[in-house]
Amino acid sequence: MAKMTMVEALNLALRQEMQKDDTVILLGQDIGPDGGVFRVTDGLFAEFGGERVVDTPLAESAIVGMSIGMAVYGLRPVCEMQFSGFAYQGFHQLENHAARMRWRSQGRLRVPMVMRAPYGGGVRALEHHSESREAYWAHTPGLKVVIPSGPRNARALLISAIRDPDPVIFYEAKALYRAFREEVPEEEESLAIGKANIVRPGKALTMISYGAMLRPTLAAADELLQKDGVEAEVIDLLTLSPLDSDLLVASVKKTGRAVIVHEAPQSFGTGAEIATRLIEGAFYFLEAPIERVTGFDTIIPYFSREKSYLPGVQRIVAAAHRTLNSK
Amino acid sequence: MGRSPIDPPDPIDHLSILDEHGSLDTGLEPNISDDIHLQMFRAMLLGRRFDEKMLDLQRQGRIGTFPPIKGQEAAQIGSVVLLRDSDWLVPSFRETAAEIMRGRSMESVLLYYNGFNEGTIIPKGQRDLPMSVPVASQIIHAVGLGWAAKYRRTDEVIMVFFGDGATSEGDFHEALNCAAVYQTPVIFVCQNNQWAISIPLAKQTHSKTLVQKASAYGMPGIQVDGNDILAVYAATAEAIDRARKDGGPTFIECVTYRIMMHTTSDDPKKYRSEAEVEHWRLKEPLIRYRNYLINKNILSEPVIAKLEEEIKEEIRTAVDRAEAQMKNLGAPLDMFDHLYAELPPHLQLQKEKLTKELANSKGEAQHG
Amino acid sequence: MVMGDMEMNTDLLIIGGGPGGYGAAFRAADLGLDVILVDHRPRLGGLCLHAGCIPSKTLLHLTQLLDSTRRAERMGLRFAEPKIDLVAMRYWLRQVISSMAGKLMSLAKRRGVLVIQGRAHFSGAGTVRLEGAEISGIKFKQAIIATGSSPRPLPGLVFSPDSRIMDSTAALALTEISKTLLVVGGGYIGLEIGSIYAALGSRVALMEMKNRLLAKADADLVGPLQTRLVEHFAALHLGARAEGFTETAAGVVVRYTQNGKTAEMEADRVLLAIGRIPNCDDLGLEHTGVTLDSQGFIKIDEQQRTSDARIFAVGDVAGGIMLAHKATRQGRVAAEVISGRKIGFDVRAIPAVVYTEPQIAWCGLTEVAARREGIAHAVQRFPWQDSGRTQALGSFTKLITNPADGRILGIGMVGGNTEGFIGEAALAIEMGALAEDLALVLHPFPTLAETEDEAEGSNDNAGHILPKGDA
Amino acid sequence: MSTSFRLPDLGEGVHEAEILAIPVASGQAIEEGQVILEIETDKAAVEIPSPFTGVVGDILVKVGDMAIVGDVLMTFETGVEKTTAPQVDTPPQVEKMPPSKEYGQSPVPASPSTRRLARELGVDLRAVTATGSGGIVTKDDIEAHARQKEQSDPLPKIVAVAVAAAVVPARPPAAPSPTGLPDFSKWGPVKRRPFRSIRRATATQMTASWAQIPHVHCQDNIDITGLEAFRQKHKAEIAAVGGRLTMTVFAMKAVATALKAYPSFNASLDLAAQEIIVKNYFHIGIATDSENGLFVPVIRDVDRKSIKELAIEVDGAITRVRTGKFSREELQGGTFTITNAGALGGHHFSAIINYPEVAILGLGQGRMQPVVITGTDGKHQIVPRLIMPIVLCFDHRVVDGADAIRFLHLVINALEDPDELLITMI
Repeated sequence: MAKMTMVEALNLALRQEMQKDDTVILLGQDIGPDGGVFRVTDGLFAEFGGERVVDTPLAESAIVGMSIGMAVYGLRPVCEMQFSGFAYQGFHQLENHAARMRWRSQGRLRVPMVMRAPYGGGVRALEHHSESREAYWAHTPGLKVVIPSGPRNARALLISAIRDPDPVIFYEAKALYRAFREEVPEEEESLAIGKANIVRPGKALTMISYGAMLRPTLAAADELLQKDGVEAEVIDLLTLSPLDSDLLVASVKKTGRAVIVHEAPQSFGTGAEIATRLIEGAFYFLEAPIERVTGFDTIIPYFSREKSYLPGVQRIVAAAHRTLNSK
Repeated sequence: MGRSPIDPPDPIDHLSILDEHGSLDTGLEPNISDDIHLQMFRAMLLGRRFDEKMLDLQRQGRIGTFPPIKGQEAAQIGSVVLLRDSDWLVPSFRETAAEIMRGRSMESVLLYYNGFNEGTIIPKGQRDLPMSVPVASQIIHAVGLGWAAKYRRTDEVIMVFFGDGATSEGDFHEALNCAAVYQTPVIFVCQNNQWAISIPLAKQTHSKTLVQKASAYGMPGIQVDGNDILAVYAATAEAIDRARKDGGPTFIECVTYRIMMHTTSDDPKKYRSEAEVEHWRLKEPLIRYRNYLINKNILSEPVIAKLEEEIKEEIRTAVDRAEAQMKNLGAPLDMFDHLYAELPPHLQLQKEKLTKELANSKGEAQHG
Repeated sequence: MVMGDMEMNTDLLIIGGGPGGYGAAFRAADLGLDVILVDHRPRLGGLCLHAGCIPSKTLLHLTQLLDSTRRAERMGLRFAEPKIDLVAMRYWLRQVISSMAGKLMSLAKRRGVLVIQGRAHFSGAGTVRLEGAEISGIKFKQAIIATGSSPRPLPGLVFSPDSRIMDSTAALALTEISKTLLVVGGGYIGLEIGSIYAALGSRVALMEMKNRLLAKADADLVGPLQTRLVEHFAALHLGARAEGFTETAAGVVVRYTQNGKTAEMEADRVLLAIGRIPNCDDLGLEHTGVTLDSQGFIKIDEQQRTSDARIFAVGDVAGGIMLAHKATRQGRVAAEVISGRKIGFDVRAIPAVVYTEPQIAWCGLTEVAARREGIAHAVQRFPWQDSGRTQALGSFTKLITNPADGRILGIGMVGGNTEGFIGEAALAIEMGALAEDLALVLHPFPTLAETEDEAEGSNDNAGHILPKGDA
Repeated sequence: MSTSFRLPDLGEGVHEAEILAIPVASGQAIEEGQVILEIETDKAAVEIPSPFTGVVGDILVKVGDMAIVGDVLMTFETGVEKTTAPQVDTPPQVEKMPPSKEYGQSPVPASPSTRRLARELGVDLRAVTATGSGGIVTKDDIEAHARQKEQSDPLPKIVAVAVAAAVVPARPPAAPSPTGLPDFSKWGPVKRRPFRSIRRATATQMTASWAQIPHVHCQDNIDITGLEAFRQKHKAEIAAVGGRLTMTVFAMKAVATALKAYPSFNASLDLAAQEIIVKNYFHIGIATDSENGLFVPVIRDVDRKSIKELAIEVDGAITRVRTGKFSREELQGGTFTITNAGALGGHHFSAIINYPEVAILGLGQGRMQPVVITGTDGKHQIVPRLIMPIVLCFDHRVVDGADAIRFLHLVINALEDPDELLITMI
């Protein structure tokens, strides 16, 4: 066990997978000697060389497109988008090809690739660097979307993502990259994609979140317990697509109340899908309207206003109170 | 300090060996065995006849929309013929002849244009990608494949097809750039058929040629008479040879012409003159090649007549088999297959929903 | 990092990687806290390891070697005149330091202590801003300030690496062994570094404002050293106050006043060692509740707590005796308090050693302190002449005891290798031993330790030592 | 010799006090026992006598300061060093330790490990009797001392905990809490008074009681026409001997009797130990209103005292409370509380149990009321009678409603008929 930041944990996952499997190739901008702008690939160029840690030209579409070619050939490319805000230039490659290759070829061709991308706000970044657009990917049939919430599960999920036979969008919350450290075992540890996790059991209401929003959600749960003696169940999604509906529904059947927290805009977002699944699965168990605490349906403002855009503990607690108080 | 001309990129050649009048540059004539010649001619003829057949079928409503290839047979066969089974073909959507030569069955083509997913199945052992509709998006896949082939220390090459329109897409440029940067073994075969639907080349680019774009990426390029199969063959042989020797990518611009409409649902009369089409008809590749082979005594009228008969028969049986196949295809539930390695829970549910729905409304949701 | 501010969170932030800082860090980590340590140096060790105790003690080891060979000559054992290879010496010094720093870093890694290079400034409740690091800030539950101290400059004088007026750090870099060196300040740093330069061939003069050296030590202990330095050094100017320095091409002209008269003297180089000041100016303490004492040191209570409940301070920056081992203990205490243990800094005998020739060492109560605080005490002195192995003239051990019961309150000694058994003295005091106990402990012969037996043997009952006139 | 005087631990979880007055000045010579400080703790206002004879050195506090147990309040220059009272039972607070080396004193001999243990157990080395050779304090000494401190703890743990826990965070807030209250000054002038000392202690006590005890109230009326007549008759003679004959006094006797009959009302619940502590003594507290707030002086052994004795004692206690001149001990050790709102004109009301007791009896004001009486002939008639409302509030965890009714009726019967009272009265 060693204490690691999420950056170090992701680095460990990549290193260990590359040591095990020579089909694992990294490609992206500045991931070589520079180790990536967030240092996730630090030291990997030195260890594995430029042939497996590939610095690419500034061409997102090419990075994704090449990954598709490599994957079809039988490699397991892990490409890095420098910021998720730039991934849209590779969007059509994922939408038109990565997501469909298996389906179009009726299983003959597979695209076992991972696209890593830092997302989300909270680090006072300039514009185009703080978006949270996971819904785009989750809306695309054929893709899987994974978003870890801390060093340990980031490492375990990245390993699963690399080994997954299908294309996986792996969103990494910048705000978590170095926010805190966690014991991460040296020996291999992987987490099943498609499984959410109850990080804190409770009876009074269910709080559903993921990525960077998990911490404020947990803080809110603490406050609810201390101030109101309310025991909230907190669920960390970990995988957005495919969504672990069963776990969510089971929890809400138990609590009858749900608060969904994400920093992405509200409309047609993850929260909307989760809420619908809950209504489909637990309608007659609901005691109160489902609450969504999300970013607003605006462009995420430049960082001077970022704090008021991102869901915070108080906003989450208030939402929890609304669900608890509505009869 | 000062101002001085920089070294111009390597000069770009235009290659023509056999022109529309049948005159031959024997100095450049590639050395091709009779078998290969027969193979190529057969493939071109099959491509042509199958294209014509499909047009009939489309007009009879027996298949859906499709993009004819008429006039581009040489530019396709002259290059593809040089690929090994271990090599890769990354087609666009107007390379039926090339695909068939690589092993795609005519049934598969017919199924595809009749709206059956089965039409994009790649036969086992065939290292090709299915045809790709979003213009230029497939080009970059070739670079990825090439990168992997190189990483695996093979001498495989990847041949990617695209049209003149594609050269305006970002992916075209990203692909050529990356291929050159990584020196991947990719042959970029541009089918410059002068028209992207209704946009003539002049409106597509202000460049004098398309091939000159290669220079910008530090990549050798050559422009060939795309209707001169000997030129196409020679240029491709050179490029493939270079690629196998780790000499990196090559850009080949095949100057040819889309004699037919963009797709069967398009009416070219709206945007181009019959005169122009006529002008190009005279340059079309099949006759030219036919005469060349006859002159070389590789072909003779009776042989050709026999060949025509064979091909006609092949196509008929293919159509029959395809149409027979279609009767037992198209179970809607198949749409859930092959999306993921394992069907995730929410799709399982949706599949069950549709299953029930189908049970209730017999046949209603059936294909047709 | 190209974009955005990366902020970290931690249980315990430690500012300063010296003995206080890493002492705290290692202990805290062992007690299960999440620890981040920030230091402006790339590796742990602080001034002590990189430019303080370690280099000076390492060099003093050399000079003692030199000294012994010279004394051996008088005993009929002749060596060739030693050659001094400065380059090799610096290299060796760097090796010693770097291997120790390496060990500290691996200890930190093994414990999961995150060491970040940069400068931390408190920026608000429970947060610091980092300068020169990829992390832009740290949120902490608790913080320990262990930033240490730096040499006190004269008003209007800033140390610069290429100046001929050096601070201890510059002096220990051994840029050159100048023909002449003036040491300003008669504290242990001045004396130790002065001795090093003297041994390496400089003509060393020393200037001290007070009329004696080592103001913190008892005068009688300093006596023999002073006699020795008179022969060893070119000159001792006591009661002389440096007023100003003028750097010339050749050296430094020092203006000073001695008993009312102003005079000048010149030296190739000057070492300024007139005390140390706490490093807390640019910590941004104004954003905290931390308060300073009159000398600008951070005020702490017995648990190392500052007046800001969240923040602790250890080592030099918190004043008191400025010694590495004290800082380390304070660090450990702070760490334990933070992890909820009921303990405090409770050391009765902090051993202090001046590594000159002869060495001076003391621990526990000094006569100076006893008088200042009006503590009833008795003093016994025991000269070493009669103990076989010591040659140092006027070497002796002194015992300061409680007249009421003969319990040992303090021990001081001057002579060779006092560092070797001041530890035993400390143990005796901490354990509350009676002078008698010490006398009854059997020491192997022939060692210097026997002098302590004599210290006791010479009186029948420890309980009834009467204060000597001089006490 | 110089010695410092620290705020002694006043027990009952009290750990801080407000300095009310400092009747001495620096440099002033004082006698042992002379009052040097008046302080007010959560429990009471207390005068602190000097443990030394000597001269006042520095005074380190000023009026209005909150001092923590263990804080040095003033120093003294004394002839000889005193090792007496205050320090002896002054374990240093863990939060803030006294300097280890007393000025001018040699340290107490003890090994470092022993000293560490002392800190962990919060034991002041100076308070420990050393058994080690040559006066060295050993670990055993420390442990022994700690154990004995344990036993001399005045109240059952749970209370100490409850109070301490409630007091610590209750430090007077400097600014209004950011959340919660509106800015009242918007609507008119307001004044902020520190919420501490007795007011806070009361709050703490009431909260602890209300939060922990499931209260049940039984209300009833007592016809005290007879008793009132009896009281009027004997008032003067009691007054003559310096007592006041009030309803409370009668109630006390009645209650003492009832407590004997139903001992579970004379108990405390020890949740920590999961035991009910039934007390075999009958000390009844009288809720007393004063300028300084609410106090409950305790009258001891009510069962063994005559009405006259009680009338005198109660009056004395109340006067002391109202003049603030009473000792801390007077407020401790109650087993049951009586609160009489009648004197102030209170009629029906309910009361909060004086934690950790299990019941409290409230008396309202007696008023003339029309009452229907059924004669022996079965005829009804309405007559004016003096009726006093009475309420018994009890801890339903310890006693049940039925017993409460029985208890109440015993009290009622005793008070409705003075003769009954005399007979049942033990």
